Amino acid sequence: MSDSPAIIHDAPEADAHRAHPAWQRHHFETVEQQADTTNFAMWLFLLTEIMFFGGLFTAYLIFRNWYYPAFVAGSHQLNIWWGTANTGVLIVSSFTMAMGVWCAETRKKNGLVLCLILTFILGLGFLGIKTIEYSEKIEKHHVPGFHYSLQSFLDPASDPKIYKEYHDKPLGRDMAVHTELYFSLYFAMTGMHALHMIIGIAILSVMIFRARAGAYTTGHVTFVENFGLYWHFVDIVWIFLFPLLYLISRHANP
Amino acid sequence: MSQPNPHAAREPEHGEHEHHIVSPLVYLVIVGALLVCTALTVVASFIEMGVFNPIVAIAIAVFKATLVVLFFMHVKYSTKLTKLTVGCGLFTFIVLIGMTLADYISRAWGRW
Amino acid sequence: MSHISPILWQFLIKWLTNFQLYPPEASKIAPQMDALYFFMVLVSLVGLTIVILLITSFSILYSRNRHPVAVQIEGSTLLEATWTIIPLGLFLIMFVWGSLLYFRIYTPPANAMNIYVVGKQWMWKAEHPGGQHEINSLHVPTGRAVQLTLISQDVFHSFSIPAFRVKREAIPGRYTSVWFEATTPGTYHLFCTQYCGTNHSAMIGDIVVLTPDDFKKWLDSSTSGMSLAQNGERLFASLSCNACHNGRPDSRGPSLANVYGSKLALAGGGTATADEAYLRESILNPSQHVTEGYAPIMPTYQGQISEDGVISLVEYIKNLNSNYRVEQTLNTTDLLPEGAPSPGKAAPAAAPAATPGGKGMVKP
Amino acid sequence: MSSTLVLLPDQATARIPKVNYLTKENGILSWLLTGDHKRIAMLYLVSITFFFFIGGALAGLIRLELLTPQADLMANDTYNKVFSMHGIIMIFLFLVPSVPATIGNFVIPIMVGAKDLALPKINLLSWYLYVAGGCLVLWTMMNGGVDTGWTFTTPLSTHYLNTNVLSTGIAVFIAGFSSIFTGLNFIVTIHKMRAPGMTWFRLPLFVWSNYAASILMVLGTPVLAITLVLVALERTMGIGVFDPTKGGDPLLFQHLFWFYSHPAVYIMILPGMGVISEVISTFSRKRVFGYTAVAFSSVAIAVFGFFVWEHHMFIMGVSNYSTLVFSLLTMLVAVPSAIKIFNWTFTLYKGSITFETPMLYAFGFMGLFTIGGLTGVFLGSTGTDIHLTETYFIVAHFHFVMVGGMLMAFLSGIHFWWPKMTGRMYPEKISQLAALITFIGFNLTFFPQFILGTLGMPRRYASYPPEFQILNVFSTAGATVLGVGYLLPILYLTWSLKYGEIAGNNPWQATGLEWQTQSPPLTENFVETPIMDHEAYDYEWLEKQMAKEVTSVG
Repeated sequence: MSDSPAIIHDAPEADAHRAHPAWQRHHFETVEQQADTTNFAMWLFLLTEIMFFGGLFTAYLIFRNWYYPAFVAGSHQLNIWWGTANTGVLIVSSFTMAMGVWCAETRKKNGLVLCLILTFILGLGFLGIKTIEYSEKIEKHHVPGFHYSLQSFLDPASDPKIYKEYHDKPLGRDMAVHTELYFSLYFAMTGMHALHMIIGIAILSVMIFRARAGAYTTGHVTFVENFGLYWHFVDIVWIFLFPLLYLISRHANP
Repeated sequence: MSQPNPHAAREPEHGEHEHHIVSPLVYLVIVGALLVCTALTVVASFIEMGVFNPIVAIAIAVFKATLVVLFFMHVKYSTKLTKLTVGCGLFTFIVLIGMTLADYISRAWGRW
Repeated sequence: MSHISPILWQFLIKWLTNFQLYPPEASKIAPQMDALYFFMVLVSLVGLTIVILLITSFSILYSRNRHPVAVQIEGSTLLEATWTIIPLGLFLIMFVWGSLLYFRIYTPPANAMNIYVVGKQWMWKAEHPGGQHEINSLHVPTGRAVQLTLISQDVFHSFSIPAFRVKREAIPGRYTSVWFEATTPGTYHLFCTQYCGTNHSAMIGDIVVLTPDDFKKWLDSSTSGMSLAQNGERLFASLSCNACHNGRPDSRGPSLANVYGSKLALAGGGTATADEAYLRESILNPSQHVTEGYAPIMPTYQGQISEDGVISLVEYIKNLNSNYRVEQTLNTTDLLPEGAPSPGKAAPAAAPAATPGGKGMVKP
Repeated sequence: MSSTLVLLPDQATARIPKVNYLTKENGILSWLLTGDHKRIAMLYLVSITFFFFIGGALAGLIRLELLTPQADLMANDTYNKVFSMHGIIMIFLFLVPSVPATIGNFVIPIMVGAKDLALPKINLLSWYLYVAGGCLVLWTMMNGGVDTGWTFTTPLSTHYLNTNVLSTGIAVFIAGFSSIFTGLNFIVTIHKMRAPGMTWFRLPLFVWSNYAASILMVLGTPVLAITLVLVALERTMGIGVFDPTKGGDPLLFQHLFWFYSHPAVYIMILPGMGVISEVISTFSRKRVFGYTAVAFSSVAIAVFGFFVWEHHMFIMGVSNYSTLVFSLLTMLVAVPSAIKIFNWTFTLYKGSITFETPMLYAFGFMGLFTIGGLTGVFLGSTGTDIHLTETYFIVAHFHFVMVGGMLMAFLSGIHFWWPKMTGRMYPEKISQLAALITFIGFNLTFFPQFILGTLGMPRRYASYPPEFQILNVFSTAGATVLGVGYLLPILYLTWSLKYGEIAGNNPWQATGLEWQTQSPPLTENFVETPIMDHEAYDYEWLEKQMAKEVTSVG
């Protein structure tokens, strides 16, 4: 490998002094190089995000194996329909984001602005639904560390709405206390995810204004593209969180 | 621009990059598939399948994630480097989970 | 030598006379550990000597003065393969040897004498089966395998006896074990080696190795009256464990006689061996350890019994080989004139500890 | 030792180039808002030196306390805080950023022939994050410190200490992101910013090893981040993931923590190995023996580095079967290090060796790293690990690797690239003396600790049984010598900034692209994009180049 023949370039002076677009940073040779580079950097950043969530997933898997009944009971406390709706909302927002990138690539300014606004609204919608779900948990004292209540698990019949559907058997106290672990992971994982959503939405809100000013429809789509990658990544995290947290044994107990 | 671009002779990864624009139709198909999969996974969770419940749920999630990565995130049309990067992340992720679980699972094998 | 300061002089003398390279070998495993250790030291010394010799000789032979023009060499696959394969081989030997040793140290023999050790900030509490308690010291006999079952009440601690070459962390919430067989009577260091907070360096003690005769004398002189199992029996009754675990045909809990060491079929499918860890777990987290055929009705005792209490119970169940006395205790409580303490309520007063000599189902 | 390589220009006429990255702009803001990788490297150099001396002072306090068997200089809790702060500062604020963020930041873009790192703003952000993390650590220290040890072991750190665990955790979290951004920047730069003709196998080995370390930074550090988040949540809300009383598992913390912190030791040592490759090659004027093997061994260390973390937990009650796997993989990861040592040694073979300061440090590195690496095998083998772990043996082992290895490499690199960074030479004799003092002081400090460890003296003890005192006295005596060894460079290097002789472009006659530019370099490094038409370490090419220059000038 190391003794491959030397490639000698006689880079002509004329080539080096091509007209540079305004967005080209001084240390890049070409626009393509810049786009490639930032795109690759974004991917690397997403790698760190994968590993960041990786720690949570590891914890989740271990405790799910150890305390499966608690995880089932905890999962039954989540509203599957809100969860499904949120999954749908996020997938559609991913779609509008992808369309936004397409609009930017094909230089459709109005389309881009529309797509970004839609994504923004859907993102807010996701957080709104999440808020409803969280407040339900707060009402039931299912927030770990804050007067956590075991009642729904020691005596499922006291929670008629959920009992009607799943007929959960009461858990032993020793197992019921582990539902707190389930909710810890639930809040840690969805909370981290929501934090990423909030950051995304904040960036989106700035992007909408810049898009209206035409910043992304001049052929320089890197920023929209990279933000799209981030948004899709957040979507993927949810795609995994949804079955892991909401869909543990949803069938009613015989 | 007939003059040789000095960067073309760097890695092939520089040269082969041409910006592929995915048609909205593809996006529409993908989003449809994703929504259908979501419905499927919810339905599947209501059916008693024993050990297969989590397997099906994860399989569907993996499928969905793959669709998002390949099409929404354009990896299908990207350079080898991007594909390698994704693979690398997945690999380390699996190492973290797999090797940790290896300890937890094998703890039950003996009296230790 | 008059110009050397006397303090320095004493210091040097002390160093020269006390110089040790490794601690005393006071257990059966110690010489085996040292054999591997010195093998590694030897390999390291040889490796280091080779590197240093090569560097020195090359530096002399090929210094700029002697060798003004460098000869460019790409590399040599053969040489590189050599110094890949030889270290790899040596490392693999160390791996296999080390693993054999590791398994030996952490796999107690079946006939080992079991001593429980509870670590807490910042002391070690050892509990002998005969009920002898020790703080920050441990008396063991020579010539007998001793298994330590360790647990911590708070943070990670680590039970380290350098002279025995053994060490094991005491973990909160789980039993760990290690074993040794002491060979030389004497007093050795006991350290907590896992950083455990403010007084970490005060969590030290003595390992006192006695001859079997002396050990027996020590046991007799320091008994507190009740063995661990007897303590456990009392707890067993006072917590009303016997209300369900009594071996009657209609009992709600499985019989615990001879349960120790047996293979149990679990309710959720699968089997488990009833060892100390399993017994402890099933007292604290019963709903994860329901035996086939029984309903998951046992309450948890988490927070109600100290680790010492759990140890007593475990020791009691380990030594329980018939339900005769469990029955007896129940009958006594049933027949109490006041009638107030029903089998469901705690009845410590009626605990049978007062009759240790009876049809002893509990080994002393 | 009479003849040396140093090829200084005629001092009567020599001038530092008027236009260079140091003089391009003036004023404090031009430094604080700079995007120039060289300026950021200098900012990093100043800040990590600052933290190194704080950490070093704490180390001095530790050694003073251990002079006597009783806890007489400090109470137990003070001692615990001192060694905790020493570990946290040295690891997160010195060792992790040391070579990559200073030397790497400075020379990697020049080595690959780029004008700057790919993401200059991110690079600056990474420095600010580092400073923020560092300030938070200082704030913590002034507010009473923290006594978790650098490992934050749960449940001690979450439930049993009322010191500033939270602020330290946040500080390490922030510093972690600084290191992620540095690593990310390096990977992108090495992939995308190479000059024409600079193929992967023409890259200097320093770039390879930093690339490998960067992979570890990018993939490992986030796991530490999430672990610290969980610790913080545990402390503030009691979520119970690591709390055995709530069903959590403290061993899970160990798994997640060491998943980062084991690769972290490779993050620390790999860039150092890169420095050694450069230095050994330059001062023996010879291509590195088996370039490909050395390059790939860096990558192999990076990859295997992710598979071995459990060897920190062998006695913690992990499954015995999994210890087999992890111990085996640990043995495998030792092999690439052995390969490197032998390849460096054989680089000397038939070379034309001179003994300038960087080379002396490099020799020190090779000796000490060999000892450090081999004693690592003692700890990687499960059987001996039982006896040796958590004692001074392990302290000695990682100080041999980290201080004997990494710090020697760092000093070697600083002395090697100092003329390039500042344009000036330091006094050669005194710097050689400093290298010698460091080497002697180091061995005197840490070698007795191997014996102490074998004898069973536990680490993190403020007081210890009196029979260990003699070896501890040696160790403390050595630490004093070592302290002098570390103080000297900062004195003469600072002195050289103003009074040092003008170094010229290539005082060592090294082959890297960075030596073909002026010293100190221009802001964008090159007048025109360089074109790489020769292999790395091609000394014949360099000779021809110099002959050409002589003829054209003459």
